[in-house]
Amino acid sequence: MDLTFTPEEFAFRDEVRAFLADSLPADLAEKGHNGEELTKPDMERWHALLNERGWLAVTWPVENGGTGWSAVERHIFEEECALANAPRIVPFGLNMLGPVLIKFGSDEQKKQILPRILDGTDWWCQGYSEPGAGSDLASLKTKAERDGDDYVINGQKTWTTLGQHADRIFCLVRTSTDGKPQEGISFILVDLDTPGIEMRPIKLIEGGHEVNEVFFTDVRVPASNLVGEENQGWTIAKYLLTHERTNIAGVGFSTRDLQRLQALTEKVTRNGKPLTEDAVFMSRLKELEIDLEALRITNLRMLQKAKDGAAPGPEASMLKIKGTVIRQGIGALYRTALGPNAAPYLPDVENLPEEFDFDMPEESATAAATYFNNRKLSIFGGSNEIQRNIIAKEMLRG
Amino acid sequence: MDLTFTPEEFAFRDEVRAFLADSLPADLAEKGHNGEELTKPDMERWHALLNERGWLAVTWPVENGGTGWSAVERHIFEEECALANAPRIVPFGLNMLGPVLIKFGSDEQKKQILPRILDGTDWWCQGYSEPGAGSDLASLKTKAERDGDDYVINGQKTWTTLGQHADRIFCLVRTSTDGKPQEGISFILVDLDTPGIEMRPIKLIEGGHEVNEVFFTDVRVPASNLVGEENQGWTIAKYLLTHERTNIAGVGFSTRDLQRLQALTEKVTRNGKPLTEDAVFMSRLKELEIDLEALRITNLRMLQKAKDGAAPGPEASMLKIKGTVIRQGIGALYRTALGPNAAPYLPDVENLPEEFDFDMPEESATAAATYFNNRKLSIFGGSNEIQRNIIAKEMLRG
Amino acid sequence: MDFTHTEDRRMLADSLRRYFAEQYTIEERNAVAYETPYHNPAKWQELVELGIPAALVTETAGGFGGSGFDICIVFEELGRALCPEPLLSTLMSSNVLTSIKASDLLNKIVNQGHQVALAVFEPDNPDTLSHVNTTATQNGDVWQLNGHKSVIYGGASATEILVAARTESGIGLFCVSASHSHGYATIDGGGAADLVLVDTEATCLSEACEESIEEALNAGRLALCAEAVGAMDVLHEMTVEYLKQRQQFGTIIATFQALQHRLVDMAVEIEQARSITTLAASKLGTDESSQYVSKAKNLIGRAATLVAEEATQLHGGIGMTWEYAGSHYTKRLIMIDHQLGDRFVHINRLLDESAA
Amino acid sequence: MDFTHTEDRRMLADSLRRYFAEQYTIEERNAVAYETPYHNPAKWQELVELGIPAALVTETAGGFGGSGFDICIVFEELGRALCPEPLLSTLMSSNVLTSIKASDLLNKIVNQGHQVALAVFEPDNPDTLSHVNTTATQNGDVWQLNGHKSVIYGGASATEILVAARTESGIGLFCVSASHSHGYATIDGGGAADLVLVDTEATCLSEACEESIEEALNAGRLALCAEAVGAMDVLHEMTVEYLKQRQQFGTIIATFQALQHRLVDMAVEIEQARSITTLAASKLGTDESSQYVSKAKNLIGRAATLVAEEATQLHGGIGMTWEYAGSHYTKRLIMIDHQLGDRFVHINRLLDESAA
Repeated sequence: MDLTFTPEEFAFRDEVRAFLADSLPADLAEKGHNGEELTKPDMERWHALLNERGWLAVTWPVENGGTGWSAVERHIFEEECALANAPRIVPFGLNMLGPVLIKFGSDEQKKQILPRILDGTDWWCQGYSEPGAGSDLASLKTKAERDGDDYVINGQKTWTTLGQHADRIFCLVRTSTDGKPQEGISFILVDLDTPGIEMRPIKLIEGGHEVNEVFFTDVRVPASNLVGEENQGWTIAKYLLTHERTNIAGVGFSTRDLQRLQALTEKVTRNGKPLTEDAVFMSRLKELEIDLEALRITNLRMLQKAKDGAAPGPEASMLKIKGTVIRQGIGALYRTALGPNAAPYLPDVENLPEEFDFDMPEESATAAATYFNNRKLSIFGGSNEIQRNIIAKEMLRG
Repeated sequence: MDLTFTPEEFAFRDEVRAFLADSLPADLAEKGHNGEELTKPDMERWHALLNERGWLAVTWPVENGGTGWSAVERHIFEEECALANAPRIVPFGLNMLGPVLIKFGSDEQKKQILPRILDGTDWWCQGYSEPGAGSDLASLKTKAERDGDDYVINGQKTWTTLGQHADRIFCLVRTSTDGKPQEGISFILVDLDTPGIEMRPIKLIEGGHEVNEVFFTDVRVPASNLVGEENQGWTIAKYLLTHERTNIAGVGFSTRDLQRLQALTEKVTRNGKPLTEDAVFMSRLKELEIDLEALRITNLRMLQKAKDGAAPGPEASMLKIKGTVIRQGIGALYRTALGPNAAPYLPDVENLPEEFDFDMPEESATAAATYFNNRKLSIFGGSNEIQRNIIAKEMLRG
Repeated sequence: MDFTHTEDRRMLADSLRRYFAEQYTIEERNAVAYETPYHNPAKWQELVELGIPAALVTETAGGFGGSGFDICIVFEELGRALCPEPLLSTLMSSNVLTSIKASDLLNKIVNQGHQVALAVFEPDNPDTLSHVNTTATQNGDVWQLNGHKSVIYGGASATEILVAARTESGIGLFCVSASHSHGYATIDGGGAADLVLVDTEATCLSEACEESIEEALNAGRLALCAEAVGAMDVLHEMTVEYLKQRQQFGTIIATFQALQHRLVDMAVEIEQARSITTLAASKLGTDESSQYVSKAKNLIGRAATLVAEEATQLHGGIGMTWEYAGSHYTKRLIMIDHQLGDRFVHINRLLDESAA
Repeated sequence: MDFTHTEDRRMLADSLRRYFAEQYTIEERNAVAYETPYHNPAKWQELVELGIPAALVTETAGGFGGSGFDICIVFEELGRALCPEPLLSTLMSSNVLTSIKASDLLNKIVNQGHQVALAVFEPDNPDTLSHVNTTATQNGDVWQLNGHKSVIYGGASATEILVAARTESGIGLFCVSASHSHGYATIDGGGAADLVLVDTEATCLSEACEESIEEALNAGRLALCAEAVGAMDVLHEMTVEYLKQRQQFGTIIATFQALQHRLVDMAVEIEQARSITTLAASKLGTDESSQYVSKAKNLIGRAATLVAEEATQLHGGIGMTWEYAGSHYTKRLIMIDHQLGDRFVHINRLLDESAA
């Protein structure tokens, strides 16, 4: 039993820190710190810097141009990036499609597509969810019918994150209605400039544009765009689900958010006293701090278990549940600490004249918007209720 | 909209207070205050005093020897009794069997049985639950088979509260296996000295003896002991369920418990300071106080709704859920306030020599035992989960 | 004891509910709530004609209501409709103007729909009247104000702003033109404003009226509680309806017991919220006004947060979208806890009061 | 980074688990836990022979363990078995005796199973070493103690009691014969004692050793956390098993989703409890010992209460009965929060520390 990193792991952490100190552009870090939206060029700039260092594809083997990192190394990298307010790596090409192609793609597909993900030529997005099939993917209805050398796609995808920036989309589509619903699903790649595709923004609760609907009307795609076999899509989706789940506990993000919250409590007043003297509020904060310290250990314990070869299923679900509850709890306390000053609507407050300065930390302007946006954490990517079902199934087995 | 009592209701409250001040024996009030167990003679003494005043049968019409009180009067009486630490009226004969006989019993049964309940000749207990049928009464298995002018009963009842003091028991028994399970149930009265009955104590979690198992082996009961028609038992049980539900919110008990807790906080020390200076603890207490004040209004609102003729179903279930959560919450804070001094096992601490006086309020010795015993509040009489099912059914109807 | 409202009040509630259903839908609301002037001036005039400002003012002051129960009736309906009109500021302004007998301005509010906002809190004093930092100094006949008032509800569309400021005699109330302020939307819709005062000239309404201002704030707190009750009722109904039609794994998700039990726990808290609001309404204007308003605001803060967060979670993705009406109820319920003191502020006041 | 215990520790855990399964069942436990001497002297000797006291003491002091992880390994197994033997007092006594180098008494504890209890807290000072009221005064060669020590864990079967008392130099440690005490059972089984000291003669072990006593208390707190983790694991398993066989309305109740989700929330908190206990174990004896023990004790207090209350509720009636083993786990888990500072005590310590 030893809860500290090995000397090698410490050395790696120092290397990551040094890289971030040298290479993370100050304007990106500031946007990260303030919870501001990143533009597409922002994200591309950060990807290019990571790619230059060879640290962009953290889930790929070295032979494909990835880092070949262990789960612990990945954890260290992600935690340090979060603490430094670095942009998050956009996962769709790098951590989702990449691993799928490496496992299931043809040599031709790997050769064609992987380098273009790394160098930023292609920006991928995901076409999984449908209006009637969110957590229940097996019921998806978007159809791809074989017609000569093509598939013809009709249907609708939704919750396509950052689709507005993307060139290409990978989709789960129905290629058969025989057998069980999950047996007739295929995984296919589509250029977004193919005729018949329309992408519409979905405005989220706080007013931001982050997700989209994608409509397919007689969209013709070469059959060579299929990944794996026809009707193998469910297997691929399940494989991807375990890859999607790196950094699921979000310990780095929560730690950074907690640090911000602690700094804020030093600055604000409640009931005519410093907030730090409000034991009722501060005890909530302290208990979240304790929960987060425990979660960090839970996360590391489960990483080790995964390294030792155990299946990740219920453990990952636990991390998702507790990780989102803690992060949302910190966000709720953050906006609460601001009291009435959390109320202004972000697009308006950004245009306030100089003399109306709230004298609040820069990042406070985004507090309420971030809180509302982060309600998604316990809903998207398998809601916490679905995660509870997964754990219960395992628990009650046998 | 008027949240105060009418002049008549205030006058009634004063009358109840005056009665309690004059007639409630000091030793009984002290036992109540200290959470000590009452003996059978204790309970009989209080019943006799109430009967003398004409206030024993609070759910019966005047013509049967009851008070004929409105729901609000009953509420006032129960709240005042709780605040005065009066013993609770033992409900089995008075508030359960009585109303059933008045509604469903033969004239002969009413004439024979009701006076003996009032004067304490008969002590009744309840035979509803079975080992496999707690919340799910329809599945009960105890069988009563007709044999000439008798029924012959075989089976087992459980959770029979205060059965150790009782002379007679009213039971739900299966008289038919045709049709739906609830259609073959009858309501029958049994003398506990009939051959073939064995009563065994169940020791509860905290060590007390309050409930029992009752075993029936070829117990022969005259058919005239049936109440209502054969196979009418389910109707009777449902009727009784609404009568059992007076005082379901337990506002009076919680108010008394909260007063005790507030008094205790003035006396104990935590972290070297008076507990009253611990804002974290005190904020929990204060929020329970607020919840209880709200519940008192919720209770009165629902009493009025009932008076106005609305069905009590989901409202009563809400009162049960919130009432038990609040009362259990107060009990948990009470034991917590005592810290390590809540630990001694009650039967032992009562025998401590004089010089080992804890310098704590008398009632503190029972704090942990009461807390554990009161976990029953959210389980017995239809668990809070069953109550949630009832409310959900109503909510999702149509 | 009687928990039914008077005939008059029930008629007022009915007419308001009908008005919003027919004339001021959630779509119309969203279309105005985030754009200058952050409400709909035409609808505002209709509400004035319906007598809503008058219902918030006592008869002696020219209205026909003004009690705690009147406030509850009106704001519960406003909450049900997510109304972005500046009635909170109207209530608080008219309440304090009634106390200090400033009848000219009051008449204009009650009868002409004149919009006046009350500005008490500041970036570094977001919740406590007695700690107001803004100062008022008299130079000859002229009063000048200095300070920064932030997030003044209704301030974006008001013509005058009533400013609480420290004088030599205590905390007084001053009237300034709203042209000095800068308006914006709040995240939950509707307008607010900041006001930066630099030797700004003002009319003195009272040199010391702290208690009157506090009681106006209490009326505002009660109004927010009632508004939350209305909004919670609607959001809960929407959640039930959504779960009854949404399918997952081929099953209506309303049949999932875990979700049912959470719907029930929300409903229980809504009943508790209704009860504590009614209780606080009965205490408004008495010695126990502050105490019970704090109790109500604390419970409402807890209940509204629970209901809003659970409603979002139970809806899943759709509850996260701007297009779905429920998301706006969610925002309103969360942000009500930020107005006029949240559950922490009020529990601490109650603890301080107990200790005192 | 490595979360596996050493081979030696795993063997110790395995042998303890086997011992309890075969030799000391819950029925045997309940038979002794409420009757003088509130434990089983024969089993105690067997545990001494298994080397359990020695596992709690460092090698330099004659044992073969004594680290945070040793304590966790042992107490997690004790928690799984609900062991009523006085090992908490053994741990704390041997820990403080090691610090102050009182090797004679220490040797008897480690090698002979001599029972010694540590008495720190008092009816009016139930949690804070620095506020001890009991006094020690020296008259010539004789030390006399005055005060009242309450709920001394293991005090009912100890032969000596180590008393923390105030001297002119600070807080010291004194040894008195346990014959002055009065023993009783605790509601969750096992023995404790009160000790009333009236000019009671005592042996002075140290005139000032507050830090050593606090660190012994920290070791005890860590032990309680590990014990809770073991007990929670078992109670959760029992609850799952019960729900898998119990029927209601003709259906296995484990299929009810609302109950499943509550089982999951319990399991998540148990993992969190395990993590914080491991973290605190790694900090024992360092500068951060008090901080992390407080963090662990706070989280454990919350988690154990949740698990105990939910287990009872999910079981229904059977969980309320003495006959069902689960009810004893429930009691133990609730009462652990009463020992050596509950979640409120420890969160306040952490807040005070942050403010300092």
